[in-house]
Amino acid sequence: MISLTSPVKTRAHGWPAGGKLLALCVVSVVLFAVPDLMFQFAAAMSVVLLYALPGRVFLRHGLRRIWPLWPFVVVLLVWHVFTDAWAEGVVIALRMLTAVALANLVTMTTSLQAMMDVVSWLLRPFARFGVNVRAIELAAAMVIRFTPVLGEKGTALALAWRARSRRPAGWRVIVPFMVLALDDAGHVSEALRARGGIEMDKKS
Amino acid sequence: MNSEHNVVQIALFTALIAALGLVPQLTLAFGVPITAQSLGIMLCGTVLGARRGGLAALLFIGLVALGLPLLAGGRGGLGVFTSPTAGFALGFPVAAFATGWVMERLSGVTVVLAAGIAAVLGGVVVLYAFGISGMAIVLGRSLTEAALLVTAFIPGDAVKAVLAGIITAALYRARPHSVFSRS
Amino acid sequence: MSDCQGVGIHVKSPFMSDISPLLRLDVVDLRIDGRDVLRGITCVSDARRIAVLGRNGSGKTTLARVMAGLKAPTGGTVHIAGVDVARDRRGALGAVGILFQNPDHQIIFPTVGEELSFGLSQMGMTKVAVTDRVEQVLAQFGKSAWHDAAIYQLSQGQRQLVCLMAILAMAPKVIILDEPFAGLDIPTMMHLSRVLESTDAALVHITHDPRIVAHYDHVLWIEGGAVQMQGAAAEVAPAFEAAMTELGKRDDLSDIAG
Amino acid sequence: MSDCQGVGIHVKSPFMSDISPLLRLDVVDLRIDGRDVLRGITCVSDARRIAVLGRNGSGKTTLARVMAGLKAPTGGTVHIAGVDVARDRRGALGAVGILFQNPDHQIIFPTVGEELSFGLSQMGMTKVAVTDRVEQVLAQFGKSAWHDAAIYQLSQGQRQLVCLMAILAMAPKVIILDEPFAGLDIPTMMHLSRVLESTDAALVHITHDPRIVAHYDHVLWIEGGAVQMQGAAAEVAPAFEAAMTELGKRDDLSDIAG
Ligand SMILES: Nc1ncnc2c1ncn2[C@@H]1O[C@H](COP(=O)(O)OP(=O)(O)OP(=O)(O)O)[C@@H](O)[C@H]1O
Ligand SMILES: Nc1ncnc2c1ncn2[C@@H]1O[C@H](COP(=O)(O)OP(=O)(O)OP(=O)(O)O)[C@@H](O)[C@H]1O
Ligand SMILES: O=C(O)CCCC[C@@H]1SC[C@@H]2NC(=O)N[C@@H]21
Ligand SMILES: [Mg+2]
Ligand SMILES: [Mg+2]
Repeated sequence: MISLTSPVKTRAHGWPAGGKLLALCVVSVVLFAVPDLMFQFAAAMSVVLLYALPGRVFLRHGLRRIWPLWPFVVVLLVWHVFTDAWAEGVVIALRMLTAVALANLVTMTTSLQAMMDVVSWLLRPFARFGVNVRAIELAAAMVIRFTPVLGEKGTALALAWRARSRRPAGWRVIVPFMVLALDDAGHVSEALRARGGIEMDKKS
Repeated sequence: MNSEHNVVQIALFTALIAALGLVPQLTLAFGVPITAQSLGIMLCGTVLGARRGGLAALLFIGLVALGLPLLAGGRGGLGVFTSPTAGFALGFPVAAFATGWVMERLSGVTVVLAAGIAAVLGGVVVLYAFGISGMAIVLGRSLTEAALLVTAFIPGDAVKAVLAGIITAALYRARPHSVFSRS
Repeated sequence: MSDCQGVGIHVKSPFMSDISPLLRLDVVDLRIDGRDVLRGITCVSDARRIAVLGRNGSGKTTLARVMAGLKAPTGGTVHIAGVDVARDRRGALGAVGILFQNPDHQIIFPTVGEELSFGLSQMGMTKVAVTDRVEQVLAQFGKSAWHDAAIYQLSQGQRQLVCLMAILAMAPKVIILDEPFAGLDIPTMMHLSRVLESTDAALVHITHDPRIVAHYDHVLWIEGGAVQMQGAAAEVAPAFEAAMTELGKRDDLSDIAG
Repeated sequence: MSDCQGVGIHVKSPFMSDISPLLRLDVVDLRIDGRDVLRGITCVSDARRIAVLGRNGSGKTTLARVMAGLKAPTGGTVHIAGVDVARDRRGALGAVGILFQNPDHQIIFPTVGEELSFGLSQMGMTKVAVTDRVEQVLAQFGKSAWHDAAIYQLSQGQRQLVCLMAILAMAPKVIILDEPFAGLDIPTMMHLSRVLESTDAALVHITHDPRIVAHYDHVLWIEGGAVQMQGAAAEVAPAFEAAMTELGKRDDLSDIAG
C-alpha cells in the first residue's frame, strides 16, 4: 500500500514525528486565532518557502495535493465580493490553504511507521483502562492486508460471474462480494488465533 | 465470537470503506465529493452495530490521519482535518455509531426497513450535522449558509440509504451470524 | 482428428477447414505483470478426453482461464468448438464450462439452489425450465436435499461437488476441470469419474496425477508455461511420471515447485 | 503408549497419571447451529504418526479445529501435550500447529516473508531471531528467493508450501495437517513427505486417501462426526479402503458425500 509520504527525502524526514505533530497543532491554533490579513499572508508565504526548500519536485508534489481545494477558494471569494467583504474572504481562504498545506507537509515528511509509533506511544497510558494496543496495531495491519485482497476477491468473483454469464458482473455482485469478504474475515481470524491471536497476554 | 474475529471484522469494514473510495467520485462545484464511502459508513452501522461499526470508521479516520490515501480520490493525511470537509471525516465514526445504535433499537422491525431508517438517521442526519459544522468553521460561514450547500447530497444519500437497507437484508439472509446488529 | 504440435510449430491439418475442431489453441502467449506465464502454446484436438499435466506453478490454471475465455491471451488465439471464447461471450457460454481449482472462487450465491440456477437463467432458460433442470441435476447426484442448503455449512469437498453440478447443469460442449478430484473422497471420486465418463461433453482435465488420466486420448504436458511434450496418454503420462519421480528423489529442492 | 477407545468408552491407562499424553480427546462433542457435528470422540495416544480418515463432510476439518484449540468443544475436553488448547492459547502455540485445508484460509499477510515471520514474533522471538529463522526455513526448502514474493502471485500449490513452512518454522510439538497433499505435485509431495517424516513433531494427518497413511502408528476413522473405528493402521486403513470402494461402486449415491 502506498502511503502519502514523499519519496523526495528532506531533512524534516529525520525530525521526530511527535515534535512535528505538536508544532502543527500549535501553529494551526494560532492560524485560526489571528484573523489579520498581513499575518495570514506572511504565514502562507512561509509555508510556500518551506515547500520550495527541498526542491522543485517536492514543491510541485505539494501544490498538487492542495489543488482539490480550489472550488472552496472560488466559492469564498465570490461570496465575499458579493457581500463586499473581500478582505475577510482572502483571510479565510489563505488560512484554510495554509493550514491544509502545513498538515500535508507533516504527512509528506513522516513515514507511516513513525506515525504508528506516535500513536502507540499516545495509547500506552490507556492500556491500563483496557485499550488493547496490540489489537489496534494488528487491526491497522489487517486493513492494509484486506484492501488489496478485497480487490483480488472482487476480480475472482467477476471471473466466476463471467464464466457463467454473458453479461459482465454489475451491482449484483456486491452482496456475494461482501459475503466472501465476511467469510474471509472468519478464516483470517481463525488463522490469527492459530498463531497466537491477540489475547495471549490476557490470561483467559 | 472471539476477539480475533472482532478485530478482523472491524478491519474488514475499514477496508471496505476504503475500497468504496475507489468508486469514481463526483466532486460538486463547491469542492465536497459525492462519494460511495458514506455508504460504507452506513453499512458499518447496519451490519456491525454501534460499537464495532463506530470502531471500524474510527480506524478508517485514524489511518487517514496517519497518511494512508484512503479517502475518495486517493486523499489522506492530516490536511484532511483542516480542510472544509473535515467535519464529514470527523463525523464518520459518530455517524457509524449512531447508525448502529438505531439499528440495534429497531430489532422488532424487518431488517430492510430497520437498516434503511438507521442509515438515514445515522448516515445522513448525524453525518450532516458534523459536516455542516465543519464547513461553517473552516469557511467562516454561518450554519444555515453551510447547510444550504449540503442539500445537494440529499438525493444521492437517499439512494445510498436504500442500498444499505437492501444489502444488509441480503447479508442477513446469507450469513445471519455476521450481522451483529441483529445477534 | 487429433493433431497437436509442440511449441510454436503448427501444421494445419487438411480436415480442419470445414469443421472447426473442439479445441484449438494457436501459439497462445500470456504476459502478466511483465512475466511470461504462458509461452507459445499450440494444440489442436478433437479428442474427447484431454489431460493437462504439469507441476505446481507450471501454468495449468492460467491456461484453463485462457481456454475458458476468462482471460484474453496477449498473443495467439483460442477457439473452443469454433467459438472465439475471449471475444464471443454469448457463444462461449454454450461452448465451454470451467470448474475452478478452488470452490470458494467459483461460488457466487448463498444457497445451493441459487448457485445452480444462476448459469441456467443466464443462458436464457425460463424460470420453470431452470427449476426443473436444477432438481434433475440434484437428483442425479442423490443430493435433492441440498436445494436450500446454505453453502457456508458445507465441507470443502461438498462445495466442490456443488460447483461441478452447476457446470454439468449448463451442459457445455467442453468442460475444463481444474484438479476436480483434489478434495474428494474415494466414493465421490469414483462416482464423479463415472458421471464424467458418461457425459457427452468433451473434457479437459487438469491434474498433476498422471495415473488418473492414463486412459485419456490426448495429454498436454506443460512446463514453465510452455508445452514440454504432447501426444497419446500411453506415451506422455509415463514420461511425465518418471520425470516427476526422478525430481522428487533429489534432495535439493531449488528447482521444485518453483 | 497408545491407548484409544471407541465412542464414549474411555478407560484410563495406569501410565497416564504422571506424564500427559501427546493427544488426549475426552468424549468431545460439538454442536453448531443445533447440529451435532462431532459426537463423543475419545482418543488418547502418544503415537508420533496419527491419521484421521473419513469421507467428505464426516467432520475431519471440524475435529482438526477443535484439536488445534480454535473451536472450543461444547462437551468434553481436548489436551495436546498436556495443554488445554481451547483455554490456554499461549501454551497451545508451542504445543500445536495446524495446516488448513485451504491455503487461502490460512495466509494472513501479503508477502511470504511477513507470513513466516508473524507466528514467530507471536511466540515472543526477537526481531533478529525471527529474521534468521525465516531465512533458515526458506533455505531448507530451496525457496530463499521467495522472501519478498507477493502471495497473490503464487499458484495454489505454492501457497500450500508457504503455509507448511510457516508452521514448521514455529516447531510445535504436534502438527495437524488437513489434507496437506491435496494440491501438491509429485516432486513436492515426495519432498514434503520426507520433511514431515524427519520432523521431530508428532503428526496428525487428515486425509481421505488411506494409502498415504498405511504406515502410520494409529488411525482414527470418523464417520458422521463419531469414531467408526480406530487402532493400528494395518487394521483400520484396509477396512476403510474396502468400505469406501464398496460405497463408490454403488450407483445410488443418496448417502454419499454427506
Ligand atoms: N496475477 C499474477 N501475476 C504474476 N504471476 C502470476 C499471476 N498469477 C499466476 N502467476 C504465476 O504464473 C504461474 C502459473 O500459475 P498457475 O496458477 O497457472 O499454476 P498451476 O499450474 O495452476 O499450479 P498449481 O498446480 O499449483 O495450481 C505461477 O508461477 C504464478 O506465480
Ligand atoms: N458452520 C457450520 N454450521 C453447520 N454445519 C457445519 C458448519 N461447518 C461445517 N458443518 C457441517 O459439519 C460437517 C463436517 O464438516 P467438515 O468440514 O468438518 O468435514 P470434512 O470431514 O473436513 O470434509 P472434507 O473432506 O470435505 O473437507 C459437514 O457435514 C458440514 O455440513
Ligand atoms: O472525502 C472527504 O474528505 C470526506 C467527504 C465526505 C463527503 C460527504 S459524506 C456525506 C455527504 N454525501 C456525499 O456523497 N458526500 C458528502
Ligand atoms: Mg492451478
Ligand atoms: Mg475438510
